Amino acid sequence: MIASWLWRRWFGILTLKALVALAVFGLVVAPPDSEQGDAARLLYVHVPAAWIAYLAFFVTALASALYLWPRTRNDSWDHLAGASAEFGVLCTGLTLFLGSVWGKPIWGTWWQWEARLTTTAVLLFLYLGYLALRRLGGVSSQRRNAIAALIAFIDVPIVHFSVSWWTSLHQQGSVFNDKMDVTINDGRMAFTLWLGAGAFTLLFAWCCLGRMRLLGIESKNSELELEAAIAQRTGVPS
Amino acid sequence: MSVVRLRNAVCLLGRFPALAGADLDVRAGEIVWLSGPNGAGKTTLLKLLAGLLQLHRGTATVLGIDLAIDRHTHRSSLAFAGHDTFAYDDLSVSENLGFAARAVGASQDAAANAATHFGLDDLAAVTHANLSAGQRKRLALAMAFARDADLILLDEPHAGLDLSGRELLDAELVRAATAGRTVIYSSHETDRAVGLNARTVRIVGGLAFQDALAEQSE
Amino acid sequence: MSLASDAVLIAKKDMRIEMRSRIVFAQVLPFGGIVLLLFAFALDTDRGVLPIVAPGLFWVTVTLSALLAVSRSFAIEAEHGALYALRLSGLDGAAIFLGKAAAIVLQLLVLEVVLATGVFVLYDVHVPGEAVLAVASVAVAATVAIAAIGTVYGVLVAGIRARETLVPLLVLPAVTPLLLAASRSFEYAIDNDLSTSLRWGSLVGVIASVCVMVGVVAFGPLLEES
Amino acid sequence: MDHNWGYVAVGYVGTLAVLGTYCAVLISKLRKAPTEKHEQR
Repeated sequence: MIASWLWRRWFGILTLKALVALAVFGLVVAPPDSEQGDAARLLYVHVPAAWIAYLAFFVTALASALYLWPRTRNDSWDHLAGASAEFGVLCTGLTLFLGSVWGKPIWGTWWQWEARLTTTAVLLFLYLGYLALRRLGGVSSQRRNAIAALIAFIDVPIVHFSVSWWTSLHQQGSVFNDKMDVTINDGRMAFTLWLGAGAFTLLFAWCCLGRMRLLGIESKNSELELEAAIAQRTGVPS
Repeated sequence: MSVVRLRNAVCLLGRFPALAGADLDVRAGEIVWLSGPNGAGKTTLLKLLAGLLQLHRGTATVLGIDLAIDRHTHRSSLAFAGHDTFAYDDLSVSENLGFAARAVGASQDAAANAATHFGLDDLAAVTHANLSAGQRKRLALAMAFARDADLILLDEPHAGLDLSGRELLDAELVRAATAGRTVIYSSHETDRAVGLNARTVRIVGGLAFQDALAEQSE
Repeated sequence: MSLASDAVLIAKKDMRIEMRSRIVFAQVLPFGGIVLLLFAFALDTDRGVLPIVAPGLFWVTVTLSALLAVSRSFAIEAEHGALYALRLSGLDGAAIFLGKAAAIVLQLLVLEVVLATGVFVLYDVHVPGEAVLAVASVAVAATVAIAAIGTVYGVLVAGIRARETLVPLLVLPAVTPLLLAASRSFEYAIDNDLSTSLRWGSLVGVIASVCVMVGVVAFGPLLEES
Repeated sequence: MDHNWGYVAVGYVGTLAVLGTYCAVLISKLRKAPTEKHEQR
């Protein structure tokens, strides 16, 4: 079910081209925003990173559920859950970093207790915990990890809801412009945003496939090691 | 009737094949003695039979239940005592026994009887933390025997017991076997097996070597 | 045996062990007290700030204490392999979860009463008379949620090395929405804005029910992997 | 609006650095992994 090496090379080149195109469109082709000026160019990486972060955690939850379901149980689902969560954490960190860098010129501050930013920050730690759990391994860790991923995913809407309720109650009277929204009134801006979403999705898919392949090789190798260990253990009965 | 049937059973501890393709057959009412050097896989075998470890490969049927599919159902008809006592330090002997019996749905009478059989009556109020190693062993065995089980799995039950404790234990094992229960225990004590009329299964290198006589009679 | 009586059996056992060992009452409770003091030092003796931030500090202190209570709750099971016995007993995972969580709730409620007294004295907080009932019920709901989350993650890592360091990393992000809601509810109660306080309180209630449901479903399978 | 370019540059370069490092590590690990040998065996 894992694609061949040739296909992934072709796929990788396509991803690379999309990312280069994104940089060109984001930095050169798209016009500066009427209010925010050139700072709005961060939109084209910030929003795709955030989108992929959420998509990745959704994929992790879905793959974990498919692993837990007896009929669809397959180690590949566990590998996908891990690969996706890893890239998701990367993108979550990136989203926070870009939000910060964008917030400084627009809000005048690196950090704002804004709902989406705060939710993303909590998500980062939620899934860092999940990755830490995965790293520890264990005898039958896949089922445990899958359950942990589902519990974390249940927490996502709760975090989002409580945080947005909190910030909406507290932000009246804020001295900052609490909107980071850019008015997309230009076709080139809209296209660049879609290009960004597409390029990041491709990169996400490529990284996931690569990471899954790596995890697949690792588990195959450990299966071979087990074979050798059994032979060694049983080969010399006294 | 076959109580235990293992074929090419592989069981992992981490990545180490503690059981590396073991075959084992045990019939109802048998007392089976697992002998073998340290690290041979005796504890893993007992834990696998109890459903505490996952079967990695091969087949394992215990009390008619396929462990590859279901590691839960057969637990209600088995008793297990391991290296750990499964007891709580801050609870007394009678409290530990009472909790263990309630947890498995056994009567308090059964718990009291088990305490008497293992000579624990004088220690009823002593907490587990204040027991000697041998007394803890007796408590662990009494907790296991409080359950009305078809299959009794004991991991080195003789270790740490004094002579009277061993005799009490052996009497319980014989009683269990005559009542039609099956006992599988591991031990390094060669002399104990003779009095019990136990069948010997040697565990070496993650494999089980069954007694030649027993195999012929099959 | 029924789910309820099995849960009571487990809870009674845990409470009896606590009454004997007094680990939570003799160690975790003083820990919570010193944390309250440290917050006051950290914020200087500016008495104007403390009453305002008191609800948040209270719930942070409770959460940190809860981490210790959870770790104790699973330490007693791990000490002599009692988790094996629980798995072999045939008790329903849901019953074990409810019992262990209930014992933690009881211990935390005692701790909260003491800490709340400390907050009144040290932080100069006044709760209006009519808000006392609301505050108390929100506290109970929040405690149920914290105990449920802690119990689930406690069994999740029960079989893992380095579990002492992993539990806080897993539990703290998971309790953030709860901490937020409970702190806001307390704040509004102190400000005598009961309706807003109860809106946040109902969010606490919703979170608590979700946490308990997750625990009831997930504890059994997680116990198997421990 | 000129000073905003600094932030934009930091954002884009930072993104490139993070994603580039991840992909580079991934590719090097995939190169090193002895897949084909095992598959042929």
